[in-house]
Amino acid sequence: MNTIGLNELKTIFDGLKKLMDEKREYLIELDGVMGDSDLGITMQKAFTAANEEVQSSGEQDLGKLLMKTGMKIAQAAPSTMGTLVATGFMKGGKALFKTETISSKELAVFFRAFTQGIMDAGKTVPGNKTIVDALHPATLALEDAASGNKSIPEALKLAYEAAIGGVEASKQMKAQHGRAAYYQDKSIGVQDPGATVGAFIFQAFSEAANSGK
Amino acid sequence: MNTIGLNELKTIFDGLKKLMDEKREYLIELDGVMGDSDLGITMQKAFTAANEEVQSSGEQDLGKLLMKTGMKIAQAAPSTMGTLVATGFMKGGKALFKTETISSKELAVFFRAFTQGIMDAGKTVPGNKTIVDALHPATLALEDAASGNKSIPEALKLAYEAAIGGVEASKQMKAQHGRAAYYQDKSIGVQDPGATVGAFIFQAFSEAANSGK
Amino acid sequence: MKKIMNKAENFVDEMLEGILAAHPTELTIAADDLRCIIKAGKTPNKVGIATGGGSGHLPLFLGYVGEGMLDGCSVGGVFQSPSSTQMLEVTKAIDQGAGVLYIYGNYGGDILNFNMASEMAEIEDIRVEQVIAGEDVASAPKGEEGKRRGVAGIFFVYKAAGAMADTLASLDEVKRVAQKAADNVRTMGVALTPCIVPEVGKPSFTLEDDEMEIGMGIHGEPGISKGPLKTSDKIVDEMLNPVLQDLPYGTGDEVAVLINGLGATPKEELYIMYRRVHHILTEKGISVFKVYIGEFATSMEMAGASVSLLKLDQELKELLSKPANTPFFEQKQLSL
Amino acid sequence: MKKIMNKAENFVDEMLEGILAAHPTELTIAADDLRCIIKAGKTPNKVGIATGGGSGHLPLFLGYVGEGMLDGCSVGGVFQSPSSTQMLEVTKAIDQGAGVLYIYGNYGGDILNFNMASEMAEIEDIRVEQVIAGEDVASAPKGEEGKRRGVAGIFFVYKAAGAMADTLASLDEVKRVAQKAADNVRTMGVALTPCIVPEVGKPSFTLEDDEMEIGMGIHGEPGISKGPLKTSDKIVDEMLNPVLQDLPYGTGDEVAVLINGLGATPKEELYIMYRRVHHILTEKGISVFKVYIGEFATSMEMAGASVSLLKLDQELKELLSKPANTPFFEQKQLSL
Ligand SMILES: Nc1ncnc2c1ncn2[C@@H]1O[C@H](COP(=O)(O)OP(=O)(O)O)[C@@H](O)[C@H]1O
Ligand SMILES: Nc1ncnc2c1ncn2[C@@H]1O[C@H](COP(=O)(O)OP(=O)(O)O)[C@@H](O)[C@H]1O
Ligand SMILES: [Mg+2]
Ligand SMILES: [Mg+2]
Ligand SMILES: [Mg+2]
Ligand SMILES: [Mg+2]
Repeated sequence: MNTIGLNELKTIFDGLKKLMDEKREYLIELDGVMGDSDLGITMQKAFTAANEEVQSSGEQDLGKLLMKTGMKIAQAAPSTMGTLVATGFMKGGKALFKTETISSKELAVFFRAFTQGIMDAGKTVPGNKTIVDALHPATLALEDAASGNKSIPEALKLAYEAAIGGVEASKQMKAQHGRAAYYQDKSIGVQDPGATVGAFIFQAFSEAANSGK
Repeated sequence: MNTIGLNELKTIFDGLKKLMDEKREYLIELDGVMGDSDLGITMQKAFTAANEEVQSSGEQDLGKLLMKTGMKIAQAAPSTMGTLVATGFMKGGKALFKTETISSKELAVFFRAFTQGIMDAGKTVPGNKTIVDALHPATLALEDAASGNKSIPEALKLAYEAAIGGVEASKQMKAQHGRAAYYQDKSIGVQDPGATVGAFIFQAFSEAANSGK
Repeated sequence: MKKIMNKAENFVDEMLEGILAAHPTELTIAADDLRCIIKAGKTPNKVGIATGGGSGHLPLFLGYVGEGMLDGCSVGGVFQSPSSTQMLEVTKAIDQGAGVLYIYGNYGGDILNFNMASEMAEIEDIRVEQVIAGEDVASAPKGEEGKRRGVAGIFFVYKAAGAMADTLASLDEVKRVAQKAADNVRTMGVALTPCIVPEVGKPSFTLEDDEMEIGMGIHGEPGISKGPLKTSDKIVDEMLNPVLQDLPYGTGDEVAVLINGLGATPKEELYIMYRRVHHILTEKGISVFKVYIGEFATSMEMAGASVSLLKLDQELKELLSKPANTPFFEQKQLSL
Repeated sequence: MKKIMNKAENFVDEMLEGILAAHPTELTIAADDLRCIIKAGKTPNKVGIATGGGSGHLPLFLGYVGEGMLDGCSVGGVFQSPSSTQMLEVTKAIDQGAGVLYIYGNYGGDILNFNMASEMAEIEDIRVEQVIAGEDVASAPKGEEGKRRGVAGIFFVYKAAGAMADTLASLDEVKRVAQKAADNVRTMGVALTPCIVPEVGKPSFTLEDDEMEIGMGIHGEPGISKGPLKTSDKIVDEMLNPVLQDLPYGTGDEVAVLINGLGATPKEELYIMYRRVHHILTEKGISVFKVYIGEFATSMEMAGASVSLLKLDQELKELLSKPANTPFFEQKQLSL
């Protein structure tokens, strides 16, 4: 997968959906610690809807397609994470309007807008124990790889590793948003379910890119 | 106890109260089978109030005193049994207006009016699995003893035995009134709590009359 | 027993203190007795309407004392009748010379005490009439209507009588419409969990974790079938069919519906039940004038519900449509 | 799980079908979507007021759609936000050209979706403003009011905004009074038992048979102290003191009080609680204009209660006194 066109995007979203199916119970459990246990359900709904949209679409403008996919997620999964992920795809897609093939450069642009969109909507910054803590280091890694002209599979692999690092780091943070924030200091030490979703997104992207290479 | 005056009445009501104290849990349990488990509590309240009234009273007209005692019971224990027993004392008392000493004849008059008052208020007759099924045979025995010129202790002993027989007989009856009636045929075989109270009343009267003789 | 309360023996009196403190301009007491609740204002020449009964059923009974409904209520201990003396005090306090109508549920203790109160009121030269509400079809078969328990349907009897009394109609007239409402209402209930009388401290009956009892009374009186918890639609079918057949209610009839929560059942579930009731009524050609859904007659924290139908004629419809305003029930004029 | 329901996945939609069937002249839907509930009638030039939120809290949120209160409500799954598209559909359906005010509780998912809906409404040339209710003092310390959960106190925000909108005031004016109400209300809750989300099928938290949790949120969010069940008076003290100190409320203030049952707690217990609230307020020289006691914001079958105070000025008092009439809440004009 040297560049991402509509077909590659279909492979990626198929992988995203499958990963979320697989992680459903795990996410329910994670969200059960300080949240309302719905994350596994909503993420499955979100990426099932996203995958349907991508698979059935003939849209060649990948920016438009990703934006529409975000809108579908917003309808299918109006939870915190569902809406944030929806916003990510909408803002990321908007940044890629009129793009038909995505190289590692566009991919970096996409995830920069994706992450910024979530930060704006969630009124948050890195360090607050949210999905951003996975997305932000991953996006930096992606930008690094892109400016070093790394291939998409390589770039996504590095990004995924950075995201995993972000999930690890999130454990030591104190929650500032959402239900976990009610736990205040007790939230320290607990893994953030949203950051985990962030890492899963990069995992699916990376695995799809690296499967056939 | 050849005749009953104010002092003898005090002894009888003291015994009534003590017996109801003692039978409290037993009556709660009996009423729990097809009722609301309050009978032990209400009878204790009823006869505590009755005893207070009788002990503190200087009223020489025993008819008036018994009537007032009934009114006290009505206020203290407004349950089915409380109100019926109150009615009994009120109607029985009314039948003895202007009586200062009670012989076995007056006692029969009292319990006839007592039982009839309850039948009128409860709109019932013997055979319907109620307190009446203890009171009615006891009253008949009392009337019999009185016309045979038996002494009060003897008359009350016979009445009590008849009441016990009534309680036994009530087991085979089908409940027509109160909560037990909702059980319809299932009420057959169960001992009636109200009839049991009826027998206790005669037990206390008889024991007081027979204690010193 | 998980109750937010202080001492069990003060449960009723503290509740009454709270109610009087919360509604100081609407309610007051008679004879200096907390358990004799009466409406604050008086309407000269109006027939007084009194009710009474055990505590633990809010908004029954005292919750309907107010404009357009009742004038007074004597309050008993939890699931216990008030005393005839308390009934008499309420009667004396609300009589405006036009007489007093007693409306209460068909329970032994209440009947005995209201009868005793009636006799005492007569001595005080107050004319008293009675209407006894008993509409739980599970509690006695057709033909023995007189033995039936009174449950949530008494709400309609209060409403009809209260609206009629407001027209300054005579005691006989008020009694007539109350009796008409009582004669045209039928109810069936279902219980899912028991409740606990504070002074007793433990449930008076038990139902397994997956059990329900159709036809159970509001004090836990036996129902007509105990079995595994079914779907809402099936439960409604089992409750509504005996109700429909009893009066009976049929094509062309117009009814008011009351879906009553027994205490712990969420409104969400009551509305899911109503959905089915509505389907069935529509299918049978029975039209619905007004639907009441919520808690009208409870058993403290008991889970369960009841469904009541009131068959309407023009008169009952007009009476039902009149405004009412009590601390526990408000209704503006309904359009006919 | 003892619920009177059919399939768990149909819980919300069947509830909505029941609600619409029960209140056909008062409520209708937008965009052919059951989850977009709007008031049946329209008032030209009136600011539209919309709310929205998860199901399982009746009468919140949709129960306040009606005369004198709200114009529309988007309805989510149990404890789930509705979608921004549904919010937009409600917004479009209720806009009368005067703009729309969103009033909703301070929860992440709802905020994100209402923000997204606002952006979409802007594209449709509808002016939208927002007031977020968050008044649970247990959920964040003073100084961090912006992080507080919205609970039963939102009722007062709806009431103030709805009454103001009825005067055909501008969007800014309606927002101003809504914000004023939101700024002057504080709440604290206590939970005794959990509730069960139908699709989950088991409780999200547990409390021992003799335990309570003060400060717990209506979805089971953590409180400030978990411990043995205390007496009603002690519980009220622990709830009311932090509320009183927070705003603060003090001598000479006039308040409205809301004692809210979470679902399974009987009205009897709520009134026993109010008794103590009344004593404390009287002692502190705080006068009570109006008391609301009942279920205003629930968590299905959760046992527990909350106490809210709203500090009144002349304007809020007048707004509160205006009549309202929704399928779940009726109030006639209060005398001032
Ligand atoms: N304001 C915010 N900005 C970014 N991420 C947030 C924010 N609030 C919560 N999150 C993320 O959302 C995750 C929870 O998502 P979700 O389960 O959908 O929430 P809920 O069920 O409470 O709506 C958290 O673990 C956190 O990573
Ligand atoms: N109509 C009636 N006439 C006479 N006795 C009755 C009548 N109804 C019930 N009883 C008696 O009352 C007893 C129950 O009394 P009680 O426990 O006080 O009733 P409740 O608690 O239902 O008010 C029954 O066992 C029966 O003997
Ligand atoms: Mg969650
Ligand atoms: Mg959620
Ligand atoms: Mg009993
Ligand atoms: Mg009893």
